[in-house]
Amino acid sequence: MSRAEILESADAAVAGIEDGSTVLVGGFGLAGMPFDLIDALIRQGAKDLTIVSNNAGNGDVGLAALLAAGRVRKVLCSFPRQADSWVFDGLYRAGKIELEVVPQGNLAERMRAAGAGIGAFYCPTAVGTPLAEGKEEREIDGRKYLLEYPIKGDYALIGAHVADGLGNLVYRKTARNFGPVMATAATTTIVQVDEIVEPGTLDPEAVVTPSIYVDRVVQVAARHYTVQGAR
Amino acid sequence: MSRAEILESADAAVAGIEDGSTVLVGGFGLAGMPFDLIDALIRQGAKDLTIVSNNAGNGDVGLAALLAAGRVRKVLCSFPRQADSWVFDGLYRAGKIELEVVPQGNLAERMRAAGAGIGAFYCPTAVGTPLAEGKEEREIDGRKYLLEYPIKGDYALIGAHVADGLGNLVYRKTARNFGPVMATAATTTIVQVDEIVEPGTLDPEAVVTPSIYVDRVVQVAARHYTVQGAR
Amino acid sequence: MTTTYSGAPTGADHRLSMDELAAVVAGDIPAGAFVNLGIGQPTKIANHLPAGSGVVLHTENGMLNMGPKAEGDAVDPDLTNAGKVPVTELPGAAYFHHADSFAMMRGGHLDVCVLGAYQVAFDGDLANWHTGKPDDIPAVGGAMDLAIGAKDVYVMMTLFTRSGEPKLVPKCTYPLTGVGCVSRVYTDCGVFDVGPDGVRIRETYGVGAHELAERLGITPP
Amino acid sequence: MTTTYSGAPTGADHRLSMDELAAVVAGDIPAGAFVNLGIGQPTKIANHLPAGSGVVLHTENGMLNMGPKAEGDAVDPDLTNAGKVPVTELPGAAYFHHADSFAMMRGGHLDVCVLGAYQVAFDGDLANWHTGKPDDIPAVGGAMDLAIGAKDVYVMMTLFTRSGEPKLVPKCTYPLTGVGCVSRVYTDCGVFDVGPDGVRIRETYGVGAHELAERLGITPP
Repeated sequence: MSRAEILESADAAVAGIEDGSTVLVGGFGLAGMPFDLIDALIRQGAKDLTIVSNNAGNGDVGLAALLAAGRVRKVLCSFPRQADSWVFDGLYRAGKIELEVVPQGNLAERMRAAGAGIGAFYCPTAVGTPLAEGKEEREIDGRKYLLEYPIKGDYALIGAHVADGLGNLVYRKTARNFGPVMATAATTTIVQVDEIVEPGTLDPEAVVTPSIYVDRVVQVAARHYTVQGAR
Repeated sequence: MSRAEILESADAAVAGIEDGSTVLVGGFGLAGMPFDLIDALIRQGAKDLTIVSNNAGNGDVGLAALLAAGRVRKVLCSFPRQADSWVFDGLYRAGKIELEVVPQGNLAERMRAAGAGIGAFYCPTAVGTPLAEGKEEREIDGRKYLLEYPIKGDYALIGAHVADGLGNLVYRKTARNFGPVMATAATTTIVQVDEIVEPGTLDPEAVVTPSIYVDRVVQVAARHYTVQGAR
Repeated sequence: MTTTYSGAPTGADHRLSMDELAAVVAGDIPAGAFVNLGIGQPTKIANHLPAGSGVVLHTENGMLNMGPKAEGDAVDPDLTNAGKVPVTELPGAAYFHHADSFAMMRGGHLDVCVLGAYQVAFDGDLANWHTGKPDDIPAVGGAMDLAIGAKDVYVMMTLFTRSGEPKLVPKCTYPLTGVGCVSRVYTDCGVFDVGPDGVRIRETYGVGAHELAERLGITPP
Repeated sequence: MTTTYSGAPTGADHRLSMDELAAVVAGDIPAGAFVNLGIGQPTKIANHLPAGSGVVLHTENGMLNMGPKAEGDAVDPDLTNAGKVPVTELPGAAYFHHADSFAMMRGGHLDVCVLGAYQVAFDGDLANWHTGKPDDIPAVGGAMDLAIGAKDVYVMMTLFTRSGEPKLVPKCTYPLTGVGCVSRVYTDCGVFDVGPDGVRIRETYGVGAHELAERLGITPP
């Protein structure tokens, strides 16, 4: 509720995240990954976290660093295994982290359901596969569906391009990815942006995440990261 | 499939709509109402139609004129009864038209489900009310929900502001309303716009309806209508 | 169901006009809240929000940061509120489609929604969409979505019908809009909390709490 | 299940390279189609789409009208394909979030999706996400969503593993990605229709239809 807070630092933005929280983390590979917020979360120290994100960390930075710091109990993601996911791989093989694999579209739709007040929905993805195990199946109009439940976060950490002073957000290109749905699905949504502008500057027709979904905003320095090896 | 057709007239745009079709008609009151397409549909002559729209016609124009011409068998809408809905009122009281009242948000979400390949969803709206009759109820996490099914259209007739040559659409202000969801929920989506521009003219970050959802586009003359009495 | 009342304070020495009541409701809306004001009397609340309150108005036809009613040249047929009245936009506005707008509501993101009503029950049941008369054409619009959507659903209405029947009742006789969804009822004669613990008089206008309780059939605890 | 083969034409006198095969697939994609090309070999198909085909590429991380791989200064870390490779945008592009992107796919709006595979069954079952080995970390990404999403799901793969085992099989032994979802299989040795009516050889490359049928265990009707 109420207008987003504009904070001076990423550390201030992640203050108060409790041990045991479920944290939705934006980004697809590196695009849209909220690196500054994750680094601040590592400094902040919250542990026993459940992380919901498309991947389970790349290289030794961002989510991978959070995992390496031993703060994560469980990961829900679509694609943990990548060429550079050695941190996750090691923890998983050592039995030190739980994994729930969720098809990418279900990950997005389940968070959308959480944000939209939908109790559950019938989805055709994964019918007849190992990921259907334990799920209720129902035939509707001759097609089979699985019942999928919402994924709600206590916090969302997302990266956007520009915020206005009220918290309205726009993104850049495919860095938009999970940000808009995660913003709707978390109790507290924390956003790092490249720039903060005055209300009235963003085109109201082009706002992607309306301010109602945004609780805390911090402007961070331009992102510098390499793209190589991000598979 | 394939790039949207740009047509020379509203009559060409509505060609081929079959008797008995389900037609989703955009607009909320007059804002976003595709008047030229509806007028063309009246000339085209398709009958025995099921119309899905928020209202059931205002005054003697647009949807009201289609109803008055005796082309509509059934209306699914949220709010048929208005100060100026005399055409619908007369037909309904004479038993000449069927009505299914659907809460406004369910109307939108059921069409979204149709477009998104969701088989059905559990929705908290209308639990414990007369509109819950005949619907499956389920308690999830301590809250009651009703099972709602998709509403799919054979055709959608919508009004947008600008299209590019591929069929990407932007809207104007609250005239956006049902257009974007209806475009996803119909087999054939027919759009009237104020202007058609070259591909590459619209900002890719601000496209509201991507071209994949658009089949036919026609540019129409500036809309002239009064706002008074639109309740 | 428990119904309670106490010697609630008298907030005014006269029944409030709808404009005065709108000011009372406006005073109870927290600064910075996201609010949907239903069609009819509740729209008046916007006129009484203090400058700088930062309250953001939502209209379910697809907009946040809606401004006041449009006048003269500012009238734009593409920009209306849910009552189809031309309105304006404020800096920081955002437009979205109907599915997104109702997802916002159904998902519990609005802080307050203020609705009119035919009847409210002591336990928070709401009836505001249909008289139930056989010749009445049913029309629900966004009423049921609004009723279950916001964190707090307030009702603003006259406490009695023109013929003197109470509209705050032990149990609704009109068809329901939502079950147990209302938390507070603002009326010309007083303000009430309603919900699972029953009804409580918060404040009265131009009438004593005991007299009001008696007229409504609210029994002491 | 019926499995059929006929004297399918020999389309080339040699096994096709993956680039040659990409050209074959590209030739079968209708002008103006909306297409998703899976990670790996299928991305090569984009290089063989004829100029002016009007084919629009979808990438499930949130874009329509994706252009070729970005080189040099055009590389933008905020603009990648589903394989996280930097790409470009074409005129008429549109960006959208993940829920909208997968709604587009799941809702059946894409015309064609081309995927790689470990195995495809004669009835169209697909296995392409998990080897099922106990020490393998499962990772599905968008594979299952893609498998059930497009109007036509094509597979592009080598017909045999390095050790010579067929990958087009009577029944998948690897964990499934989707049931009965594939309609056509493009391989270096030939093209096949698969589905509820069983498998049919459309064309062969560098091998006769009878020999191919025998190696795959496709019995004459």
